[in-house]
Amino acid sequence: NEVMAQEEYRVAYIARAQGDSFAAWLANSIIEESNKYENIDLQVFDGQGSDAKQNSLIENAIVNEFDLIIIQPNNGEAQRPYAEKVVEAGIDLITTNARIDGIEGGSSVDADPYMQAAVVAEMALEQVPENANVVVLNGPPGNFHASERRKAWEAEFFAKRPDVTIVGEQIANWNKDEAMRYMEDWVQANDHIDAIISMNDNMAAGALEVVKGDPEYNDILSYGVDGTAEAVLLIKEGRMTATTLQSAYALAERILWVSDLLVTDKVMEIHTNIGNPVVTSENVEQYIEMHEKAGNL
Amino acid sequence: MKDLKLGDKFSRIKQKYGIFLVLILLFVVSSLINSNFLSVRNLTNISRQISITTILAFGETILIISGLLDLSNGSVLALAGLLSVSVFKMTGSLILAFIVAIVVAVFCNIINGIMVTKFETPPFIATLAMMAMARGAALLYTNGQNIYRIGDYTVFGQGSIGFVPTPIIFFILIGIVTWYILKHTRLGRSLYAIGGNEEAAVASGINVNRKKMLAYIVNGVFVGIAGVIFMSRVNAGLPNGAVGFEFEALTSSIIGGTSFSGGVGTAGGTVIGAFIVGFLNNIMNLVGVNSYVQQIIRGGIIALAVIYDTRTKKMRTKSQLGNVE
Amino acid sequence: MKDLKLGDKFSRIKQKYGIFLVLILLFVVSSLINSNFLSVRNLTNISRQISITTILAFGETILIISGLLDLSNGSVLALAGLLSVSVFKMTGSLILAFIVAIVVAVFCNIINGIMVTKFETPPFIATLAMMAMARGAALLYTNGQNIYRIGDYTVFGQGSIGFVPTPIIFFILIGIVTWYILKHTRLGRSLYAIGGNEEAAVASGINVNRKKMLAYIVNGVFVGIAGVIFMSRVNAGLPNGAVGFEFEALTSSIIGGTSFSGGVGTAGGTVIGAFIVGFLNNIMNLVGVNSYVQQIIRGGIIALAVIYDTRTKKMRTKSQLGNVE
Amino acid sequence: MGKNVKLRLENIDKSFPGVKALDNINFSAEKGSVHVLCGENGAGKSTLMKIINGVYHQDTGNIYIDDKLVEIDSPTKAKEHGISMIFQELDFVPEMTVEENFVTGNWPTSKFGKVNWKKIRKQAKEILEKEGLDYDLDTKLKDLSISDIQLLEIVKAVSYDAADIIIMDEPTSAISDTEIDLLFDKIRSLRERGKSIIYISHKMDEIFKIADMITVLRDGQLVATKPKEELDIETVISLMVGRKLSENFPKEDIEIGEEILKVKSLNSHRIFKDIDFNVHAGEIIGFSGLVGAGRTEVLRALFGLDSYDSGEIIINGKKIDVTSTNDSIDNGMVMLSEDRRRYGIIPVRSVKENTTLANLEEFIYNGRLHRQKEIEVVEEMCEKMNVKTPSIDTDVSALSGGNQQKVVLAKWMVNDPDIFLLDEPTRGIDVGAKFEIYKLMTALAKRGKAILMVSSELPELIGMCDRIYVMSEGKLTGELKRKDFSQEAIMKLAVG
Ligand SMILES: Nc1ncnc2c1ncn2[C@@H]1O[C@H](COP(=O)(O)OP(=O)(O)OP(=O)(O)O)[C@@H](O)[C@H]1O
Ligand SMILES: Nc1ncnc2c1ncn2[C@@H]1O[C@H](COP(=O)(O)OP(=O)(O)OP(=O)(O)O)[C@@H](O)[C@H]1O
Ligand SMILES: [Mg+2]
Ligand SMILES: [Mg+2]
Repeated sequence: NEVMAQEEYRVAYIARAQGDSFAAWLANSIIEESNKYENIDLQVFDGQGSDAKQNSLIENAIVNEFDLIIIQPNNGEAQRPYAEKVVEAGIDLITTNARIDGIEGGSSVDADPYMQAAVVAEMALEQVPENANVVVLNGPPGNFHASERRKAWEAEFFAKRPDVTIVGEQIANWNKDEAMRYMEDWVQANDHIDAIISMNDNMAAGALEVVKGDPEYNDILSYGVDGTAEAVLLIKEGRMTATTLQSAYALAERILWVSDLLVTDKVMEIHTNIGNPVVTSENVEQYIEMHEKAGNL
Repeated sequence: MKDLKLGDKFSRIKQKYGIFLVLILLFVVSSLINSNFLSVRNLTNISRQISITTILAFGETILIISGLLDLSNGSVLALAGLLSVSVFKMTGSLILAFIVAIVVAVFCNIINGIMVTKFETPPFIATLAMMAMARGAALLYTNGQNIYRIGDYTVFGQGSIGFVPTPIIFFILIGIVTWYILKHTRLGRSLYAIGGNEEAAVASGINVNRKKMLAYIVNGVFVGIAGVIFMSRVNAGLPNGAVGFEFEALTSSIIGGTSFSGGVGTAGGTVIGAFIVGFLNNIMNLVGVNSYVQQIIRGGIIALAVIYDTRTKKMRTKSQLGNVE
Repeated sequence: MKDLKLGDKFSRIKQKYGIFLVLILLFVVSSLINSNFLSVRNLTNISRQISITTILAFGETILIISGLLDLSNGSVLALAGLLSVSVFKMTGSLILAFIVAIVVAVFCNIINGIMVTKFETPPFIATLAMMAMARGAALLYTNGQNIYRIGDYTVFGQGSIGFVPTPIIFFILIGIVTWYILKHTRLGRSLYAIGGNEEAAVASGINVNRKKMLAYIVNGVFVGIAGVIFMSRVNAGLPNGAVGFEFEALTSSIIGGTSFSGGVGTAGGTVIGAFIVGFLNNIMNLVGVNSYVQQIIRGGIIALAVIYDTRTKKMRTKSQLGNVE
Repeated sequence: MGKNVKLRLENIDKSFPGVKALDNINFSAEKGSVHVLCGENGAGKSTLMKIINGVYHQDTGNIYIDDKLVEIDSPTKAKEHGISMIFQELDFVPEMTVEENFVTGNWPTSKFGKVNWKKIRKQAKEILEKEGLDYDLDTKLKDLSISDIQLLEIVKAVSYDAADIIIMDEPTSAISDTEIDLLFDKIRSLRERGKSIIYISHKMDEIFKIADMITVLRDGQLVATKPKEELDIETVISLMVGRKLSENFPKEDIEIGEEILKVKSLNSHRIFKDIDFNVHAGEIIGFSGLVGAGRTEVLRALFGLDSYDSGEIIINGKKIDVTSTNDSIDNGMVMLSEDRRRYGIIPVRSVKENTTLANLEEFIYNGRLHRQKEIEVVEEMCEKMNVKTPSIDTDVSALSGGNQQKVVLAKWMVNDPDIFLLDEPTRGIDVGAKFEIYKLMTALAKRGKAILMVSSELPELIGMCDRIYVMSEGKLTGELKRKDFSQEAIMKLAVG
């Protein structure tokens, strides 16, 4: 059958949680990117932020004999045995955002969460004033990205700046509204807060929302990760200090590129990282453009 | 009853206002623990923080009194708020946006009502189904993405009239409406009767299905308003916002004395329940209690508050009995 | 009643097994839609996937029948499982680890039981408090971190006996235990009576508080076992695992015909409810339905299933009437 | 039919699962008259009334009011047609106060729809004053006894002026003669005002005191409708049960044995005071008194449903502490409550499960329920008590009121205790079955059981008891031996 010369490969993308805005963005980007590959037929599954659910989905995908399974793990170690089963079943595997290390025969594409936070932490090292009061907003407990980013801040910033006091640290579960609630209380409890250190942009934006228009907090510093449309705008307005772009587009592009290589048997195993560009007021315009092009703004 | 001694008097107060005394105690202790607690700013802050879930709790109270329930309010809030934001971005009309939120939330609640009355689905299942459907619809509408740059839409949640922030104004207004409905209208009294004994209510000539439907519609109006305030407060359209709010609303309502067996509950009690949770969260944050420890303490204190309330209520029944002669 | 026609016979079957027919329908439709559905491997997969929440649902069924409730099962599962994993890592003993999980979960449920019986806290509040406390304790224990490299602990959830995965074996065993308790023991009968009319149960000499306590203890055993399987299946000790499982367990139980008004429900119904949800999720994933649309469909079908069940039950009342002469 | 007919039912049919409750009923109620409906338990009386009141809908047949065809599909509709009803299974909202109960479903409101609490209070006060009742307006119904509630329901029904058709389904099942006389005065005045009253009762003498017309139902069919004058008690009974029935109490002389229960100066915080009495094996003891005298309260305290402040309870010579129902049941003492809805039945469970509930251990072998034995015992018991039910697996809630009462009685028979505390045991039970129950009591006494019966029906007490204690306002005011029994003597002590 000459017309169908090219074989169609079935690819399963098992997302961490479609309700989480970054994960949704990544899934959307991957779908879009896959449309450029005629030999790839991509299906997206939603892990709903639950390890148990995600593991079930991986099992299902194996049973259904996909040619390639891409896992965006909710929690790397929890998915490890299931990822291993993928390889055992002779199915190609990519782990991404974040990779599960050390699976023989499995490939990976990642932006390193530790590095994402480390690059902004390094900036903060210089910017945060002497004896500053800072507040810290964390992602969900047990979440790989949440804990890696927090580790980076610990090692790259807090360990080097013993003068800085953490006057409040809470878990806001990546959510803007939860972060607002904490920030409102911290503002009451403290004379001044010099910086908001947040493990993602949503929470940083929430905290900033609270001090919006308050002249006392005109100079408050704030750091996030993700480079969401909102964060980029805040940086442009001069209200947010910096964030690391975790570009879903870049990830998606790379993932599909690797996918194609794997399914067509051009390579057997590959590990690759995308960069961690920092967004600040100096380079913000290009990221605004990026988001506008994507229809996010 | 003639020679009421001071001790007696106090014990009567204690019995009548059990959970209210818990609130007062919490208030006093918090003031002592942290000097920032008692500032006008902080108290305003707390009121604003609890306003959205308490508005939901008012609806929940009305429903639970009637033997109903709403698990979908968080999701419907998100859907209604999101569509409202998006209509605002398209038209620029605040009024239209406000109306859209209410229409959407009422629509969802009419479906809840139809499932419960016409199809006799248990409210738990009916509203659980709506919870999934509304959330799915909200996420589908924006494909999981947030809507930003909502401009003047923020007046609903971030503005203030005089010194009073708008969310608090809505909170107070809806509280009064709830109190009025429950205490002073036929609808309210019918709902108590329905929740207290549905068959008896039917036998008294109350049109039970219509009243239940009305209860859901009122709830819908409240949820719609909460949706507007929520999106306005977070300055975005979040399809995934307000997850778990149904639990918080239920908790305020139940701590405030609303009973799942139906027929019991008040607007005032719900406010007290909401403030107990609000004070507790606030003081723990002011003091800087570790997140995990906070959860443990919160659980413990909520249980203690309700235990205390139940105990004093029991005492009340006993001492009233003594007056039968 | 003599000349029962075929149509009649069918309508009788339909009436008696309303929700079971929904399940069959779903099964048949799914098999037709997707050829992978009907494979042994896929069906095993589904059973394994629903095993944990169904084990919780069995406990929930026992409790709801008795007019009780457990919102804490997800959190207690996490705490019990976590401590079990950590004991295993310390001692290397699978048996000890298993026992620890059960002891911890039973302990938490004894506290639930004490709050509900001795302090007369509404089960909703008592177990909501426990939900917060157990989760807080689990997170505090590992400071929010996950425990990895759990070695042989995985046999509980990833192993299998013969062709049957261990989670399914536990699922079946606990199902049988639940059925037996409810159907064939004094405890079961008492629990139905307590849920059906607590005051009458008291007046019949049933030690209501003791039975309620026993119901919580049984629930505790189930939750403990679920905790072991969960951690083993996810290959880690997750203090933040199993969030929201209480809702899933409740859903299976209620779809299966357990009624919040108490006194009604069966183990078999719960299994059916669990499989309806399980099949639904599975077939939608097999077909590759968009996640958001899935939520909408799931909500809709759950509502329809229950509506259908209620309707046929009502028809039963009506058509049986016709046969009386 | 004459113009005087207010309500007319034509060819009414109604079925429930397993029973044809009503079969082609034609029935009418005239203005200014009292139409009494009688029949055995499960004959279909309540069902017929519930159809008139819109709680059930007839399968076929028509209802006419003032000769106009009407469709009554809900109690709301019924109310619009001027129908008000006192239900047999008193249906009330436990959390509601005495005051609000009077206006439930009918709250007076101001022009703006605001409930007028002042008016409610005033109305309630007036009603209670007029009837000479002194209930606290803020008491919740759940804190009242079932007889109090019955009184209040009666007051409510007759004070609701808009009603032209008033249905009373066994309104006197829990109240005593004094209150019944008051009720009859009310009914007569209503009759004079041209209202139609439909009245259901199992108390034969009562029926003949008040009836203008009498209709008898049997197994869902109408067997007779006649003016009172053309009937007498024997005829009505034989129409009801299909055979003649002697109206003698099956009292036998039984040798009185040891003292089984002794109660010494039992006190409960101002509810009852210094209660002293005893019961011997083979003895049937009666407790008499007016509504609210405290008889039920004494029984509840003995059984462990309420706590008492001081006093001694001695069973078989052993002093026992009753803190819960287990204590009394374990010591062989059980209580049948007057409030079967609240303390008697588990509505959503089957006749079988209800019957064996209090004595499950009897059916347990190796931790497992013995189904066959259970079924045998229950079927035998249902036969003995003449329980009318489609099957023993039917939910109790589907039985008629009287049959529910029999199931509750059966439960205690299965338990086989030494001491029976029976609070209004024949409440709502038809004449035929009543005598069966009396026979049963006699048989129990013969087996050396001690029976303590609270009853508001004096003939029953006089007919069945060996001794009668009379209570008034929480105190025992006297004890009568069988030879001294008379209505006058009892009433004298009862009013204090
Ligand atoms: N809701 C119901 N569901 C099923 N069967 C019912 C229901 N209500 C009544 N029945 C049946 O209908 C028949 C007539 O009952 P009904 O209550 O009218 O009797 P009744 O004459 O009022 O008896 P009683 O003197 O005991 O009150 C009985 O056999 C009863 O079991
Ligand atoms: N839980 C309660 N709270 C307040 N008052 C009560 C409660 N239970 C009973 N009473 C009151 O106690 C008094 C005694 O009632 P009880 O039921 O013992 O009377 P009784 O002699 O049995 O008459 P009957 O059974 O005919 O009502 C009544 O006035 C009743 O209203
Ligand atoms: Mg009846
Ligand atoms: Mg009494």
